[in-house]
Amino acid sequence: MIGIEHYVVVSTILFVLGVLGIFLNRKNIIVILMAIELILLAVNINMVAFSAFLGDLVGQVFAMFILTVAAAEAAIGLAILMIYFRGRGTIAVDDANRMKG
Amino acid sequence: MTEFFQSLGMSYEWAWGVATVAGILLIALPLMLAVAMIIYVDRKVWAAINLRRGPNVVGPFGLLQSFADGLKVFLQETIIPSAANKGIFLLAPIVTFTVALAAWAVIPFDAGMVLADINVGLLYILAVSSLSVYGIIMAGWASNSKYPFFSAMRASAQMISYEVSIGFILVCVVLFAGTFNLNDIVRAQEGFGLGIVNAYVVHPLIFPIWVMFFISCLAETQRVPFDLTEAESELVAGYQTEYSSMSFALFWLGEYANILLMCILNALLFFGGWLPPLDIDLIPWFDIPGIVWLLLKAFFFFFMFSWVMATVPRYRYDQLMRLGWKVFLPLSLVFVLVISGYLMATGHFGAAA
Amino acid sequence: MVDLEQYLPILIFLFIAVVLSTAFVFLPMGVSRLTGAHAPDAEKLSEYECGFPAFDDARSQFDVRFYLVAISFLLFDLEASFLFPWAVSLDITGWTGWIAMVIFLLILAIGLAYEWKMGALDWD
Amino acid sequence: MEFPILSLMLAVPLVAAIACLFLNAGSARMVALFATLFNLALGILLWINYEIGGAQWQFVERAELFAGFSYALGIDGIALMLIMLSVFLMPICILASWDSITKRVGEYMAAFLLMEVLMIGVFAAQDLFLFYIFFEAGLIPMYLIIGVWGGDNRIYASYKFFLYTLLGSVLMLIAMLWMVNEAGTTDIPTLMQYDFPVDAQLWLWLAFFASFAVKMPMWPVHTWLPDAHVQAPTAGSVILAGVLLKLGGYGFIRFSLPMFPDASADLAWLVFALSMVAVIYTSLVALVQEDMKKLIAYSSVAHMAIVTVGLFAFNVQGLEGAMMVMLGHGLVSGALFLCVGVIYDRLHTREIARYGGLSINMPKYALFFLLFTMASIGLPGTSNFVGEFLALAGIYKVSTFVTLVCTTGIILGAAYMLYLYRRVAFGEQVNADAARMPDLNAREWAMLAPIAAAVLWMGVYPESFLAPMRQDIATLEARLASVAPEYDSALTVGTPDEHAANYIAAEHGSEGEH
Amino acid sequence: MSYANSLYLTGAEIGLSIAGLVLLLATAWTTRSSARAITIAAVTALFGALIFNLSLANDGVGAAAFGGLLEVDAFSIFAKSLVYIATIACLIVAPRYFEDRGQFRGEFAVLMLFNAVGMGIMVSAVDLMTLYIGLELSSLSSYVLASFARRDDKSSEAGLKYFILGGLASGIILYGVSLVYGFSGTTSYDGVRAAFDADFSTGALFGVVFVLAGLAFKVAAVPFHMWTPDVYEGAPTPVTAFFASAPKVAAVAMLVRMAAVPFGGQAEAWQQIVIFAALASIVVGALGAIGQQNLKRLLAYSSINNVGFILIGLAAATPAGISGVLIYLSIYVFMTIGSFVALLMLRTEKGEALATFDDISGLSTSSPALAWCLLALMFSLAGIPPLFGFWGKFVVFQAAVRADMIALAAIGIAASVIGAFYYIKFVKVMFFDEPKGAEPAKAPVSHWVVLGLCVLVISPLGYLLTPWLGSVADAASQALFFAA
Repeated sequence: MIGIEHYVVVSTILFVLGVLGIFLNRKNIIVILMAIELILLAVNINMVAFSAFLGDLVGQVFAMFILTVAAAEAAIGLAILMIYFRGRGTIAVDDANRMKG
Repeated sequence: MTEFFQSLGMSYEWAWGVATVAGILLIALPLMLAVAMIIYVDRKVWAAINLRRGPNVVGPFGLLQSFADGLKVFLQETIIPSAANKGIFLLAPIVTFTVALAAWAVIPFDAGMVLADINVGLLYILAVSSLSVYGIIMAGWASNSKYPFFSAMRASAQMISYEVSIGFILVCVVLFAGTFNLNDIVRAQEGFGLGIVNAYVVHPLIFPIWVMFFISCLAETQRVPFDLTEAESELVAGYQTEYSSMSFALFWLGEYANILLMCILNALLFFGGWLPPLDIDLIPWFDIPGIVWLLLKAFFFFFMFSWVMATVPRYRYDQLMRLGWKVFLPLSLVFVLVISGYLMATGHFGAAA
Repeated sequence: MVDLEQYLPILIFLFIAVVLSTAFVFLPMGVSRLTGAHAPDAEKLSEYECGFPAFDDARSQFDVRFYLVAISFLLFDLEASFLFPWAVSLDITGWTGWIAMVIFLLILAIGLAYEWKMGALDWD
Repeated sequence: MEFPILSLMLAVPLVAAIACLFLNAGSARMVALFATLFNLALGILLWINYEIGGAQWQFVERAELFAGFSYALGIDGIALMLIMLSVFLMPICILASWDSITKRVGEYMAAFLLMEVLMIGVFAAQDLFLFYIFFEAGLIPMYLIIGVWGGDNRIYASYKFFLYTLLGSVLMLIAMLWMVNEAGTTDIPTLMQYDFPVDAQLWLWLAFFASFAVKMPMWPVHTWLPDAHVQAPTAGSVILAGVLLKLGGYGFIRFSLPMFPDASADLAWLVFALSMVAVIYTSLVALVQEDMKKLIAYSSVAHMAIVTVGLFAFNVQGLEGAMMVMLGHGLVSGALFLCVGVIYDRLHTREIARYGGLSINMPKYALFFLLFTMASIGLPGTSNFVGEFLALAGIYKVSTFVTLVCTTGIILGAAYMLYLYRRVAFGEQVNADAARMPDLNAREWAMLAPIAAAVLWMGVYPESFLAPMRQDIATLEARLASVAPEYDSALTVGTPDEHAANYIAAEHGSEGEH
Repeated sequence: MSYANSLYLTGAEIGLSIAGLVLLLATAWTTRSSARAITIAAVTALFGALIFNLSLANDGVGAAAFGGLLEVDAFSIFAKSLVYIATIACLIVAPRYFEDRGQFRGEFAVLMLFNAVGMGIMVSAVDLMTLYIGLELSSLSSYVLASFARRDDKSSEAGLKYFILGGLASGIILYGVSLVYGFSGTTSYDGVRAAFDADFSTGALFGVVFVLAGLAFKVAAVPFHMWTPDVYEGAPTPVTAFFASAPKVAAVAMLVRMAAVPFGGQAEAWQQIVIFAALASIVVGALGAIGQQNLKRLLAYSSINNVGFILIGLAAATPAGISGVLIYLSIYVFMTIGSFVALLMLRTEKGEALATFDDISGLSTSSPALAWCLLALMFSLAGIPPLFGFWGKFVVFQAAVRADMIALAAIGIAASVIGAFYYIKFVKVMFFDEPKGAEPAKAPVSHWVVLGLCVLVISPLGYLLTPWLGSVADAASQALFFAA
């Protein structure tokens, strides 16, 4: 039977993938945005799994909030990315270097 | 059905499995057949309104026209443009068609006659139909050609625009029914209108939202007058421009499957689904199987789809978006408030709640 | 716990649907090879642009309004997701729940109004 | 409550400082001079009213503030003397910068007046944290004085001064926090009687040492001093040498010794060792200096080393001597810097070789310079003689070797000072421009004459200065008695020889019987 | 508990939200020239919220609102007041900067209002869910604020970086929260504390670590500080001033409440982390600033450095430490806002910012008043008495020493000397160097007022506040420690 650990392991893997996606990705900022979403997804898996496991609805409500905020976050992230793209003409990660020091 | 197979001497698990697969095939294959026929009907209705004859060569009254077309595309060469992203290009029709089929898993054809009687059926349909955007955007992107790309952009923008108001409209229905289970929603309509009419639509608050729903369905499925995605004069064949053979056909199949789904949803959510129109046994129509009622109603709505197609001129894209965002969205929001307020005030909640 | 067994048929359905549509895509490719209809050439495989060779990259920049629509959809659709649980439990939450949702929708409406007024919904 | 004279002494320069910020050059000078003179008058009043042999802490003011913090002022004799030194030097500093400072006069005067506030505050503070605030705050005006009005290399010097001092004092802060936590009070007089655990004392002592050693300055953390002195304007050097260096010594006498007697005793060897190195090393370095100010700066390091050994002798002579050296050095080195300033103002160089034969065209100046040179060497009759003699006498009780080394240092001191004097005042007038320099004007007279008088007074009748401190030093000695080291050259009362040369007749000793 | 009471306790948030929404509509329905009026209205609303918030101190203390989702106690009132004050200050100085660039719009004020609401929720949240909502409300508006100067490449890059790392931080916090929820079975702070006191498993420890790491991101503590210099440099200066003050206060307050209430029973589990972060922040903040030429970047490192000192108070894990954190925060807010306002005033007639050390060289002759103010601010940041900045460091170190963390205090305070190096460099450049660049233009009165107030607070006169500040901060920290 699939237990709580399986869910936690999956979410951990997703979480780590997301974090790695942010740090190892040297190409495209969009991928970073997706990686952030992946992290939130991992959290949601955790939340829902724990919620089901504990028989407590709070986790699912929390997951709803996370979903919503993730959407808002994605919207804002894309908006900022677009402004950035307009000014710079590129969304490569390595090009985000206007400030150094 | 499981019992039937069990009686043949199978273990429960096997029986269940075979029954499920059989059920799925019982839905999918007739669905494809229905799609073929419905394309024929579409063309016939259109022709009739235009005072033409429509397909009439292949088979009696041209009944086999769609099959002939199918055979033709089946034997065609599959062209994959050299600039295309091959994988995504081939995946796009698969996604489109799969999604179009998958939605049918929760449709109740009669009382209890449903493959998966999940309690969030409506949500499932909403979710799955949202996915259909993926097929389109993938097709447009992978083709790496301007027409499909613009068309895909348009199509997805259009679909998601109307999806928002569809979401709010469905909330209105759910408010009345108090459940997401499609079976229960249908049951909740039993005798809804003055105790005799088995339909939500008779309610003065629901009728307007049904109108919105119907129009949104047209937009959602890119039917005339909202068929801007394949407005031939502008975009050739839309996002399918680069497709050929069965890949091309799958888009069509998927599209018509979606149209059928919308018709069925109209019937299920607003017109009492498999229930007879009136809750009085005037003629012995309680004996008529529910599925017949449902298909009749669905067919009626399909007729309306065709009717609209034949008579209404195409919208401009800005008008389309304006209608979606500036009319339907605020209106549906208001209706959510009004209906919920009305229900709160009257304490008249759905039976299943 | 939810009866997850009800979801199994859906999974099987999905599987069958995928098999079916994959078959539909790939079968004709085999068939066309058998029938000899398969005869690609460079012209045939180039993308369609009214007979001209393509001028520039097809995936060029597109109108920002598509993107605005996407964002608006994202937000409104997710806000709608709060309405679903609310709708089925309104009888439990009562007037408190109703008023809370009215406030919520009001805020949503203000956002819509702002978008509207700022011209984010205009297409001309 | 008696008249809050200490607070008044803090308030007067503070108000004047703020006023100076908004005044033009001329009025800023006047305000500053007036304020410092007023403070000097207050200081004299303070001394007159100080009751010798009275309560240990006099003129006490106390206002509880918050979190165990209190505004507590009060002085004993030691603090009184050092406050006197400060208020005495201040007007002289103002006079010294009268003409030489032309840019940002208002801000300059403000910085100086602020320094005065802080110095008086440091000596008068009776609350540990209040002390710290005054102590540390001195960094800001001094940093500005060096940095804004200093010489070419002022930035390096100001940085060095600031960072060295800050590092020392933050370590002290941690120690203070611990002490307050341990003893439960911030009151300095109480803490002076508090017995901290012996093992903790070590660390506390080191932390305080870090701060005071830098301030003092002791070798090897003295390197900021020559830089700072060379770059600071004349008055800055005066105040730096005259008063700020005394903060270190005051810190030892007020904190390290009474609060951590055991650690002081345990680590006295460290102080001795550093001081011995300092005396010899800096004296040698001073010998080869080409820059007058640098030379005097190194001599300060050597003198302060005498102070530290005197302090850690743990006996009355050593302590009194150290105090006297501090006072005397405050006057003398200040005066020497003024002397340098006088000729610097005329020729704008401090290079010794650029001068020569000044006694010909500037006889009065040469006379003053001679007096201060002699005082610096420690000629009897001048202030430093008393101090150095007492200090060495005190050390002699503890260690002959240390005394030997320190005395050598004093001899070296005589060498470099006389060498300096010879090169500047005597010999041929090789440089025409130096030969044309006019003698002292009235303002410079007004600066140098009071110091000369004080130097002589201190040398001839040191009792006026020792008397107020005597009781406090006795108290301190009593506190240290338990840990005072074994004397390696203890002078014991001998038994007279039976047959001395001038022996007459023992039998006739009891004449009274007849 | 009635709804009326809950609504009353959250009056400030509700008021600000309504003001924000109304002003949002106002920006849409008026022309751009009304941006100033909208800003003034927003400032008024914030003042109202501030006064209301302070009035709660008398009658609302220690009350939970909405069934234990939010709590109004002395702590939250303290932090909220600081947040509102900082927001007001930043709003007051913002218009000129954006007008110089032709980018001033009413939305700026609206975003600030929403941010303030978010921060208010953050500091008074006693449930992981409310905490998350507040955090995100604040963060999301912050991202937009960072890229508010849309035509400026740096601004958009700053916004992007802030967004990415902020999003990552939220993700990490959330992951921790999910673990905490999973292992404690509740999201309420008190519930978590009770559950952890009963059983603290490895998984829960992971949760705590994740939450703290994410929060370290938000407060810009080492090793999660790398976004700070870029974001501070790139963001429009008023926004940078805001980032360095209000959200930092809110994030620290949130961190403190987290550490003290739900994880309060597991102090030894997080203390080590906090100690490490504190020391690392002090050192890295100090070292990183050396060699910086850009003033905003330098202040960014300074803020990292300051966070280190703040965390020392938390590391003590005593009420005195928390009180020290609050006192430090209050002083820090004035110091940092003052510094950034001074930077804002360093502009040419054309409105270009004087952004580097070269630009402000010899400032004390061209603009003495400004230079003296900056001098006071810098010495205060360096913690030199008698300026008020010293008091902040004093209280946190006192707390650390009292908690027997002498080594921590000693290392921390010794490292502060490194920090002093660049603060006095500021002074050196302004006072010791010859003027090189353009003279700064006349600054508007509003800037002078804000700067003057900040300098007044951090001047020695600030010590007059200490008895009051100390008692309030003590009360606030007591509220936390007795909440559990």
